[in-house]
Amino acid sequence: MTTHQLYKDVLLDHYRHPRNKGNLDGARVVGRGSNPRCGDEIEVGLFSHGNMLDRVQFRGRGCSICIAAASMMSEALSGRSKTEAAQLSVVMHRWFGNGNGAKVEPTPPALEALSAVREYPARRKCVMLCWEALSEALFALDQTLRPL
Amino acid sequence: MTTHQLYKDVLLDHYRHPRNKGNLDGARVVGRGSNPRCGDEIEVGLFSHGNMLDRVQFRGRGCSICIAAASMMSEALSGRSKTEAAQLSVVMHRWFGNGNGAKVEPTPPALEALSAVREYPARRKCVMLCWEALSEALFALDQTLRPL
Amino acid sequence: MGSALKIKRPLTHNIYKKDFPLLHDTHPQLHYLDNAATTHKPQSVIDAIVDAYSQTYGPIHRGLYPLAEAATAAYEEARETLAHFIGAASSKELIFTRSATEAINLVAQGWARPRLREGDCIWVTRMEHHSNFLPWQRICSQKGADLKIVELKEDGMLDWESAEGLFDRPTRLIVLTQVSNVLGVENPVRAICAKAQQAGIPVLVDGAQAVGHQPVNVRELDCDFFTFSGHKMYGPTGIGALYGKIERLEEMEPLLLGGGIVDQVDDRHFTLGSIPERFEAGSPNLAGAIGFAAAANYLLEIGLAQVHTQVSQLSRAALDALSQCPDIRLLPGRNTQRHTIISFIVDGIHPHDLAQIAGEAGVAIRAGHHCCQPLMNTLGLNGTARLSLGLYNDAADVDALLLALDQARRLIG
Amino acid sequence: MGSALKIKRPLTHNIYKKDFPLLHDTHPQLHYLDNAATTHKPQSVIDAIVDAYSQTYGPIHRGLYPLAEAATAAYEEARETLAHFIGAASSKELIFTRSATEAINLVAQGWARPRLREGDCIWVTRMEHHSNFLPWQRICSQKGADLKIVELKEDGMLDWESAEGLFDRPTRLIVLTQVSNVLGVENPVRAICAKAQQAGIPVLVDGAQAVGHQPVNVRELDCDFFTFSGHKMYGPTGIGALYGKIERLEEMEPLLLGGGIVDQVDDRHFTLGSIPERFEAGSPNLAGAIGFAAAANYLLEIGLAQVHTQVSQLSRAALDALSQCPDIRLLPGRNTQRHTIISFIVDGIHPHDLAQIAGEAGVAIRAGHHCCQPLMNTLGLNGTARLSLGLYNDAADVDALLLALDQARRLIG
Ligand SMILES: Cc1ncc(COP(=O)(O)O)c(C=O)c1O
Ligand SMILES: Cc1ncc(COP(=O)(O)O)c(C=O)c1O
Repeated sequence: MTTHQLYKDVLLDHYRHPRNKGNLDGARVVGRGSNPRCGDEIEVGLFSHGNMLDRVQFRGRGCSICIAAASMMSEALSGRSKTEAAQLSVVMHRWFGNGNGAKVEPTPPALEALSAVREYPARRKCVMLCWEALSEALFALDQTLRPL
Repeated sequence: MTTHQLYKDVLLDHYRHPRNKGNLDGARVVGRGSNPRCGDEIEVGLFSHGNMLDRVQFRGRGCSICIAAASMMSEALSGRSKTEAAQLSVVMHRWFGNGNGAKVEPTPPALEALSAVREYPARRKCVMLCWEALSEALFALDQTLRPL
Repeated sequence: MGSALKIKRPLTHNIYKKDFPLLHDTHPQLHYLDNAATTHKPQSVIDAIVDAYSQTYGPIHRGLYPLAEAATAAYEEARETLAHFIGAASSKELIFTRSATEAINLVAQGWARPRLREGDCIWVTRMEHHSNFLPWQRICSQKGADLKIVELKEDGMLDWESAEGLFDRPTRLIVLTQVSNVLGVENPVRAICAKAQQAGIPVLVDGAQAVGHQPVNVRELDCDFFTFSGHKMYGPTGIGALYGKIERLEEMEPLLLGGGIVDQVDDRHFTLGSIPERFEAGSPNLAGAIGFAAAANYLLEIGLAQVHTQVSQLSRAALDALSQCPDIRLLPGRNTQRHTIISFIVDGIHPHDLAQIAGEAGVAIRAGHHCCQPLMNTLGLNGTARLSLGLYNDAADVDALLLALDQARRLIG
Repeated sequence: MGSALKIKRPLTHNIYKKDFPLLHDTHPQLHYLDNAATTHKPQSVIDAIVDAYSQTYGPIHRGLYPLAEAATAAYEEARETLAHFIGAASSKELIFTRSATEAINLVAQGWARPRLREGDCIWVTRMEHHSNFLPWQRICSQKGADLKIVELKEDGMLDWESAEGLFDRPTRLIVLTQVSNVLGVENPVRAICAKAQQAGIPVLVDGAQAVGHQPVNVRELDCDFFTFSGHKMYGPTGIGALYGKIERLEEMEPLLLGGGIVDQVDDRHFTLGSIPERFEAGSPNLAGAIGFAAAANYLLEIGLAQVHTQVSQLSRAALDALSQCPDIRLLPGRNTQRHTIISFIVDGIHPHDLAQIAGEAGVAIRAGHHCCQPLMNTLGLNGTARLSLGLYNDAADVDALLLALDQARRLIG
């Protein structure tokens, strides 16, 4: 019997009991990410004032990795600053981006469980769906904050 | 040392001393054949009255096979009827045509030396150049003979 | 649903598996059920490729030395073999391409493009693979023509009788797959070709999922074009073929221009050489063609009727087993006949997760839209899980999948 | 001209020949001098192909099981290897095609076609292979653009300095071969790219006769597109590559549509996926890519400078020997530098006859127009005889040719 690294407890717990999943009403901005290869889709909403992300919430449909990743992201970012979120996003893109995933960089403990997925190139996109949605949301947030 | 089957004496003799090569002035009709793969070109002239081919003559440039084949053809056909020429042409096309060269049919002794070339698919076209020119000439002849 | 569920035993020991080194020697524990994506290769195909490179390798259609003649003869013999394999009237009607995909694009760009006019229609079906959908979508949009779609009935079969205008004047081409790579159903190609023939409308059949799994005869089907790939019938990657009736090929322009296709070239013009060479610009894929023919010969030796019967039996048993699981939805329903391909969805388990868990348990199945987004959109699904059978599969492979399903249920469901 | 004529001995024993089973084992008596047409394969390439089919074979970019991941990794690693081999900045810039010919057609149809306007010019050269001539001739005639030709000087080199308007506004693309497959000369690609760069004109370089024979670095050349074939650099048949600067690739449309290239598809539209996948419709040629990369690795191990030096020495010796024969005309003259290719004509002996006689004497050379009719027309020739050298050739091969020449003279001359 093979060990199901990928489905280890942390990931499965996030999948079965996703944190911050639900309604995006009242979010300051919302971003979308979709994986055309499987039709999965995640929306991420930022509840913020100024540069602070008070709460990061998501909704959508996806496989266990996709949902767990979104749940973990929402936990890791709630209460952080916009800049911290952007920095983490860069790290994640390096970690899971196409072809550049070779170098492992330090990540917040809250996301460590995702490292198992790095062994499965075909599923990197599942992890990154929520982060793509986040990038879109952060970009939108920048637009709202920019002085006219 | 390999034996040069292909260049056996008969062929080489025809190449070195081509029969019926030269001027086509006075020919009733002239047909052309060319091999774009090597730029070779043969013209065949028919000197005929009614259905009889009194003389078949050719000119042009080509490799030894091409010239020898034309020389042998001119010998084989001079003095034959148009119909006999057409029949022989069909036999030659079967003999040397693309992909259908499998079955050997009886050929006039005058052309037998060409059988060596059948082993060399890439040179079949060299043999057939003069026969293509002949077909064109025979077709033209038919046009001139057809009652208006 | 206990792990005790096993399929009925139509095939407990597979006598062909030993011919496939990857499955027999390298990965003896692997249960490979992704044959609609690509198939493994028998030793005889691998050997043929090795021999091509180490025994009779040389340039094609050009050289005047014995090795070049031998290489040319081997290439043309491969063409004969494949033409015969699909029942073509002449080997002239078989063009080597890089894939089924290229073969379809060649017809779209070389045949349809020059003759399609504004207001004309091309009909495709709802179940086409992107490779047999996008080229037609593009050409129609470029030419102001209409891309029309034959929809499906509840049972997954073509609803072609209610496809309004299918055989009418503005239809310039009908395009359909012989076997669906998602639903596994076989379309009534022969009947459609007969009707189209009467109406004077050419038909292109995508045979990628049929050839190699059942006897195929293009003259019996009476289609105008037929396309297939080597790697899906136990042959090499990087080679496929287009069959076309000679009249159609005479109407077609080449997709690629280059060496080997012309008679005369000057600074402004060129004249095309003969068929099929005019469609094969560039140095031919000699080893690919030889390996492709070796695959055909391998199948001919077994007999395609035998191949078909064996796989169908296993497929029916697998369908029976899956349809006993109340949490499994079969696409289409269980009463539709399939040959080698079964798509399904398990309640509460995303197909990606299922395929991943099965993969780690040594069972290779596919999850996703299978390059059939137009179908998925209509079904309202992201994707399905799919098992697809080959010559070397047996009951143990399907049992292993059933076990993996249980594991996934325990882990995620 | 005695048969005593032998070349000076720059290379009497070739240490690489043993790597090539066809030449070393199967045909040890063969003198293969037709390397510009296609090259033989080292055992390591054959082994890589066998391993691809018997060890790590599976579908690419899709499967979620370990074998599919391994196959995908192997395919992408092959891309990395080849990108590195030609000095590309990123493996994204390397697209696998079926051949150099397809690579060129992809640029013609995918890049030039959408942006070429009436009155625009594309420049090619007088020495281009049909594969790098016909696609441009067709696209120009389709779009009402001008196909202009850089002529040659007496010595066979490009007369590009007098090509009027070459770097002027209406020129949308300059297309040239790095090494001529007839004359053997190397064009000053780097200088032309630098000039073109200043004028904002993209350049496509046909590297089919350069790659594998000398070090090539596309970033040093600073060309926009670069095309080459596997089978001409000791790799498999049926695979080639297009390199393109990422900015150019972003401007390019795919030639083939099909599976694997799209993000979203609906009944009317599709959106393209990322680069390079969007240009590789259909199931990738896994074994081809792996064999192609194995060939690159084989050459990298020897070192391309070493390859180049060795072959150049032999080629210079062959040129010296041939130029001593008063009945031989070299094309171009003896003072022009060549690397691997020498074209010539023997007085009174048609090239076909020469190639045939040489072939029967175990010497493989080529006769004909070498798919360069525009050049032949200008030279006023039907064709030439051509010898072309590879890594495994040595003095004995050239000596055998000299002997065969004598035989031909005796037989026919
Ligand atoms: C200079 C040149 N360009 C392009 C090609 C085309 O290469 P391929 O036939 O592999 O597509 C060739 C070889 O035939 C060549 O010699
Ligand atoms: C039904 C169908 N048509 C066409 C294709 C395209 O075949 P290939 O990828 O070999 O070109 C496939 C496979 O991907 C298929 O399943």
